[in-house]
Amino acid sequence: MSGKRFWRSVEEYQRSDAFSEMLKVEFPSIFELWTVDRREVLRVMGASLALAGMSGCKPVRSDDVVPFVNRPEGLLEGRTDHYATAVLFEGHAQPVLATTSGGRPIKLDGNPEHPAFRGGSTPFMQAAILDLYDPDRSQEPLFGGHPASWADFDGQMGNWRAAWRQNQGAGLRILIGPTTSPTLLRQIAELKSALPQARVHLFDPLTGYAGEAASPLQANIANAQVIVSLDDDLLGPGPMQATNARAWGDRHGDLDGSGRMRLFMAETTPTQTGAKADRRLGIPPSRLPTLAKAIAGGGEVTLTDSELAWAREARRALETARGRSLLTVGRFAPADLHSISLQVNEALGNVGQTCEIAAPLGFVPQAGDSFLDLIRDIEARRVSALFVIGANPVYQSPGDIPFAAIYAKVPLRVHAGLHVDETAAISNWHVPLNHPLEDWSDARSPDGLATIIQPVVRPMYDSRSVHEVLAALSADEVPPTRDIVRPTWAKQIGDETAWEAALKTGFVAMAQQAEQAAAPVTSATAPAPREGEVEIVIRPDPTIHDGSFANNGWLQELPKPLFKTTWENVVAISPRLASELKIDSGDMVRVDSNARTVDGPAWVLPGQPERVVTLYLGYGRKRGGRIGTGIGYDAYRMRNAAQPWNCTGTVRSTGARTVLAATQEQHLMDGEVEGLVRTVTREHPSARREEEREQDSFYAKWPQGKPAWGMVIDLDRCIGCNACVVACQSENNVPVVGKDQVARGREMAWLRVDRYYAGDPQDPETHFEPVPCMHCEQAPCEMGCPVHATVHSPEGLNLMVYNRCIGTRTCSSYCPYKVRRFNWFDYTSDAPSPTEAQRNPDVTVRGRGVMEKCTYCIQRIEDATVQADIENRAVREGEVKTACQQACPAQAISFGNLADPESAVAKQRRSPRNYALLAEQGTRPRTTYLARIGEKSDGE
Amino acid sequence: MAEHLLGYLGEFGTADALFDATKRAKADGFSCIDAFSPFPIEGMADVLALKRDHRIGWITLAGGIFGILAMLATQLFVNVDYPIEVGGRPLFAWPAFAVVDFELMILCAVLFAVIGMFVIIGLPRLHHPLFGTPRFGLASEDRFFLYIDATDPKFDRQETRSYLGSLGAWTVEPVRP
Amino acid sequence: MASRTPAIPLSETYRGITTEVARVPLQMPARVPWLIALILSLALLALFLASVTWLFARGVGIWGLNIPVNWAFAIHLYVWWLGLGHAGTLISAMLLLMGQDWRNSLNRFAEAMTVCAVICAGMEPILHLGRPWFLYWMFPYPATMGVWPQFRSPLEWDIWAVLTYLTVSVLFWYIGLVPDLATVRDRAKKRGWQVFFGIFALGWRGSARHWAVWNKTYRTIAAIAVPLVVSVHSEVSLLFASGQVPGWHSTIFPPYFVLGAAFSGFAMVAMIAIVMRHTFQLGHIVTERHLDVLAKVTLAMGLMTAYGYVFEVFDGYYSGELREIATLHDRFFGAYAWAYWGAVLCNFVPLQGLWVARIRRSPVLLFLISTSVVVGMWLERYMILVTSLYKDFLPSSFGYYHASFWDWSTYIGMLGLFMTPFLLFVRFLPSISIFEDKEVLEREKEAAAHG
Amino acid sequence: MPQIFSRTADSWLRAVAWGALLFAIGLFLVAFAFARSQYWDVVARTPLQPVPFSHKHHVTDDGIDCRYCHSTVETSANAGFPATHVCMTCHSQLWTNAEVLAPVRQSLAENRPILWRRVARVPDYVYFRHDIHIAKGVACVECHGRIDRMPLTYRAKAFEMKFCLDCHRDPAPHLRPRDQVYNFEWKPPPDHAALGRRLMADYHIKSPAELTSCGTCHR
Repeated sequence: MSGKRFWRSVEEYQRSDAFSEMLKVEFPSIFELWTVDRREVLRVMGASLALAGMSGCKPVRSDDVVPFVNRPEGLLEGRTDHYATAVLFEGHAQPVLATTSGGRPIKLDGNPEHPAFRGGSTPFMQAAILDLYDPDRSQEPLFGGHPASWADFDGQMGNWRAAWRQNQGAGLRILIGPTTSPTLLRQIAELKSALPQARVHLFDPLTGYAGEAASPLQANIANAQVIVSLDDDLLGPGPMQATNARAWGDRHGDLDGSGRMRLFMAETTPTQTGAKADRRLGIPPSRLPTLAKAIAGGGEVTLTDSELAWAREARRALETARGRSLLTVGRFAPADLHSISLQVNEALGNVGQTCEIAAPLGFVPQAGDSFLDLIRDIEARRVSALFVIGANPVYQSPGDIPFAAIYAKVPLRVHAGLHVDETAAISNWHVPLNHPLEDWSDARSPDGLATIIQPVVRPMYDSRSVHEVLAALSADEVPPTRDIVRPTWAKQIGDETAWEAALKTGFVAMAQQAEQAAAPVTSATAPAPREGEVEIVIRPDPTIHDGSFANNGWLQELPKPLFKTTWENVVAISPRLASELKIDSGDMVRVDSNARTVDGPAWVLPGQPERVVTLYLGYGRKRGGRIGTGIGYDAYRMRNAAQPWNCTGTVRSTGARTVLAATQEQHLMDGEVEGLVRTVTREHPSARREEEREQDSFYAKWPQGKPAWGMVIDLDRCIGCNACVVACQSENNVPVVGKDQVARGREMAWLRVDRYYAGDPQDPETHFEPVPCMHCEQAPCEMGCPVHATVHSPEGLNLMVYNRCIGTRTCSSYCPYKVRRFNWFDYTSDAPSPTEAQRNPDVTVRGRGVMEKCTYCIQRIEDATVQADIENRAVREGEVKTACQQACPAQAISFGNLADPESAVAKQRRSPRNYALLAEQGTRPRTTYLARIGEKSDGE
Repeated sequence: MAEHLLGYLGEFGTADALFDATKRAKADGFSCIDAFSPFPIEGMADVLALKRDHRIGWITLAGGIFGILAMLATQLFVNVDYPIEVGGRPLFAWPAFAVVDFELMILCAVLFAVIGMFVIIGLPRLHHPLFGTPRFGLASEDRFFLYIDATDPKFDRQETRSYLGSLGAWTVEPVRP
Repeated sequence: MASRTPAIPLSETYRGITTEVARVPLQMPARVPWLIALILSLALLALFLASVTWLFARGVGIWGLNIPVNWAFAIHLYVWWLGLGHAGTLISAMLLLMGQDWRNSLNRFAEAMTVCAVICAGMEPILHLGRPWFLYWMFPYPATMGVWPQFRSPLEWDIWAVLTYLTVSVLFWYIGLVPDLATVRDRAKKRGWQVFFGIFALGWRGSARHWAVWNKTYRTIAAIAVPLVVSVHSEVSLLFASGQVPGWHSTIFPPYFVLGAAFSGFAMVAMIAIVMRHTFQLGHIVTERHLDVLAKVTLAMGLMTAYGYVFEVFDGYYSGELREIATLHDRFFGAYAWAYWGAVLCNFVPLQGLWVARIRRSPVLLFLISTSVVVGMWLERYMILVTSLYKDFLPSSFGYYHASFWDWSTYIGMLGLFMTPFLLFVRFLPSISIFEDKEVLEREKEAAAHG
Repeated sequence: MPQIFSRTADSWLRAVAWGALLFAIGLFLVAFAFARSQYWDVVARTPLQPVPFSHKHHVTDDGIDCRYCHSTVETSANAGFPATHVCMTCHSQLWTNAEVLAPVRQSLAENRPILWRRVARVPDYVYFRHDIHIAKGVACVECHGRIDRMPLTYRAKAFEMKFCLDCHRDPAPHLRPRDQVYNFEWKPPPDHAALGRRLMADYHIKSPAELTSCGTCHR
């Protein structure tokens, strides 16, 4: 069995001494008392699922029935309803289909009708539902930090309005977070005309503080044959993730060679895109422009050999695929690179094909209305009242702007938001906003379409919509939100039937509104490091993003795609630098830049450019809710207003060490991964191995049931985005267990995405492999159970009967894939009682001492089967979709009836790329994989 | 003063003495006799013609057979009553079943044997006339006793007493209810 | 076996033996040390109860378990305890059948030790259940849910094996005890003792008829007990061998486990023998020759176990199975190498001392060596369990196990569960077989008489 | 040596021994019986309801169809509990000020639901579906008994797993033509077995193996 050796981290690559490791870990634990803080578990559960504000109504006994007084139209008890609406991500719409049960939203999925998203999800979209039930949401207006009523606030507003009417709103400033809501834009315009002196500033920490506009080039990779990406994480977190991933999926997997997409990625820090790229190049940010010039072919540049090779090939590829190629530049790259890509794409005739020049969708402040301008005006005492709406500048301001202090200089500070966050804490007034699922609004998805956001549940707290708050600035009488939103669409959607239709389909075509296209402000390119310095790259956290998801238990516990760490952000360091500084993953390091420092746990990240250190935003919250507060380090402190994404500085070990809650262990034996993740080439597409011919069993085979369920996962399509993991968690009531438990190896996720490396740690191959239960036909786990608690169904499901399980855990010991999870404590029912609000009523909530695992979403199978059975027919192909399959934006997962030769799974199983995990164990898995297609296969 | 007499108990000093005495008593035609010793005396069983008693063996065998059949029946019934596919293995997984069958065989064999033993030797019996005789307590220490029962056809109130003496008994005691 | 030095010195008399053994229950010698020991073990027992209460209140999560290592202390101690127990049965049953006279001074407390150890062993799997209150689902009873236990599961085998083993050991031990209970009953002066022993002696009279039937039964059970012991630990080993986990999936496991069990068991017996003979001055009955033979048997078992080690390594490489070899390497050099080398060290290095007669006959040295063996086997069981589980197939799910405080407290507390009943036994029951020793003496006297 | 035990001691010993044995057996039998008792299965008990609703009156006397109140029984897993307005469709006309109906009127007035006590209840890890059973010709009476004769509603059958299994293992005897499902007076034809076989075929009833697979009811 020759072939490349796989490994997963540098410790393992260097095989650091295990014995000393043991001494460290084995013996302290003897003295350590149990450290599972139940209250922590509770807190975590509470934050993740608790639904506050439900109390007050009279207690309902377990065996009570609570019928309606008047049954709402079309509502069926025991059935679920679906509503097309949207959740927001960086102000962009993420069109979703909300599943409600008994009038409560319990799950979000991508809207399958939507032409761009086509049902695809992202982890953030899936997890947004948990924010709705976040018990730490602001529940009432606060004045000076003390509970007040809307009446008080409205009274005050009255006075202020009177004053502004006098001075045309002079001194009134509004600082608004990124938004694409046409209604909001309309309202802002109206406000400006009503109060000409008032000014509206944009606070968008992920685009820039100086009012930079996003790249005018709108990539549309669906048509691209060759993509050359300069630090553009197309497949990573972002408003476009789902749409890009969908396009990616369409252009990968089994298809004739021509259709396949070729991806070049030059990245300043490893990303999912880099992991999937055909040609990847790690490059320090300071050299990125040089590389860009090289590709643009402009003038003399000096490149390293590897850079040159990469640039040559990229250039050639772009040339050969004129009109079908795309040079794209990351949002974090300096603006001049954007202009370069514009030129190149125009030259190649790609514009209009794989990208177009589009006016920005979102709110763009007038010149001189940037956040920095606001700072200037405050300093100049020109601001008498500041309304911060849907933004958190106190936390998200760059380190070189002491915003808290500056903010304090404003006489009247009003904050409107979902949480009582850092900004709310030092405002005179805080007013609670609705969650998008609670009220009317609208927003535009990155592809330009608009979605009218309709409420799927009554507001749970005494909160108002952002539209009402904004309207109140100028209008004495504020109509209900629907009546604010509806007029925006009066022209386009006249009659109510059209309106109803728009709501049903969940999107509205909309002209790229030609507001003023902001002139790109040329932000300084990344500074070159001085001697002994390293370049510092600052990025949003892979799961917590800019910090707005800090109180979301699912996303906190979601392993970061590349690190597999949870519950905190790390400092990514290149393997060489690490060995140079004698740093190991988990060692605390101090990063120092412009006399500002942060301490964070190091993570030795294969593929990280040698002298580059990456910091991640979103943690170190001071008022982030019960679980978001006080974990990780705050990278905003290291940012500069002028250059938010890059700086230079030093990094050194502090000598301290922390326990990282990583879901993949560090050490690994040689050759262990042989054949677990496989790569084939288009020339040699067979992944099956000689020794894996299915040996016949000693026993007679059981009759194969109809249907025979099976799953195939296409590793060529999988981008490791984790949408499936979160979808599974929300579909199957999988509990959140907290950092301590994860650190002890007790995470509960039924579906995990394994990450493997191969090759040179400085420039490795990265592989993702989702691992659900394999539903083995000859399941070792079933043999082990003494009480028939895990058995086989005629349809080939490996059933887990929770209520029969006595917790011997033999099944897990015998499971070669270790996909089973055990309820070590009473994880779920410790959560406050209203947690049922989000739980899926069709899935049993597991108690303490019970084993659980992936069920192929048996509840969905049963629903479909029963429906078909009622209609006396067989279950149709595609009628059953597992949660992970439904969520996958890249269409990497297919599920269906193996007994039907025409079904998608049956076809894929016949593909030469099809192989089974640990086939030699003779377990005959029902879940199989399609090998990744690479430019060189294993062994080469 | 003809109060009821059950028999005579003769005390001997050594195992050999008891052994010879018993042999002679047997030879002299006494049938209802018994010997008591602190430990089993080799050959004594032959003398008292107890050797050919194989009941225990049979009882044990019966127990074993009962055990194995009972468990096997259970296992088969269970898989007929509620047939469930487990790990793709056949319903009647003989090799797997054999293990527990074996255990049950042993368990029942031993239980039968022990219960059988107590039934045969008529224990427990806490109260016994012999315990009433003054020196009998030594039977569990270092003395050896020969007992001749009154129901023996050759038994005679005077004769037997002196006969025991003639066998070399150190003391001879009457056993009374 | 005909040997030069008699097991019981000819100078002994029946009465001597009786009084020497019977005085232990009747007029307790060494009250103080015994009391101290009892208090200690009661303290441990309290710790055990506390740990178990906490365990049931909160769940097995209080232990250091995780996925992949979801079995650790509870299961490896289950194997360990059961192993200790085996020597008792082997000594009294096997050696009885082989007519080894020297066993007669040891079998009684060896059996008692077995009973206590098996009780502990039986507790472990119950404690480790996620929902122990549903234990009864493992038995085939007519339930309203109509579901039955699953007889293909090694765990189901184990529960029957342990149940059988416990019952058989108790019965075997008790019927062996009955004649001695009678002896003590007749020695007892106090009314209370008389009644106590009287009831348990069941009115044993030592009649030739009793002896005849008793002998047959005793030997029959002995004959059955030997295969039982072998089967029980073989089944325990199958609990591992039935899984596919590299390091478990091996055919040599059954003999390997049985031998290891006997090995640790004999060491344990030696330890107890030495302690008792010291505290209760039983030097005449548990003689140096007993220690000598015990040591020899332990040595023999040790060497066979060592063979098991060697063969396991050979097996690993011979299989050519990538993962088997990897696991093997991991045992040598991996994170838990300390367990492997610790086991090798404690099991086999001091053991070699037993080649020397002087060491065999020196109580102190023998005691130390035995202790190291018992510890060594503890480590071996831990090693077999954890080093196989923590790195099985998919590297992504590798994970370390660290014993938590409650792992240790449950284990240490359980020592109390083992010691308390044993101490009560030596205090209140004849802990050495009186009548069997008399038998030996008788035979020796005859042998002496006939030259 | 004096006797330790009196003559009667043995009788006592035996008495105790036998007593213990019998007690153990008795204990098992009692447990066995209790697990099958009406008490344990909550059978034939009528909980105190906010309104003393009589199925007998509404079904037998008034001849109201089950589906009038339990409207989702054919379309959903739940049979569906009547909303207050359903009660009031009639009771706004009849018994408009009957004392017993006060809670209903109050419920409508205050728009607060009536809290009924559930009578037919399965554990939350059991996923029973009404729609499929109705569709396959399993009558209400099979599980709910002669509810049309109940002045006060009670659980007629012991909802033990065995009860479900009995039918899932051999459905034929429990089937009837779909149109007879709500008919409590339906009498099986002389050749019930034949009918059962026919319906098994017509309704595509699954094999016992499939019907008794754990996943059919547990998830």
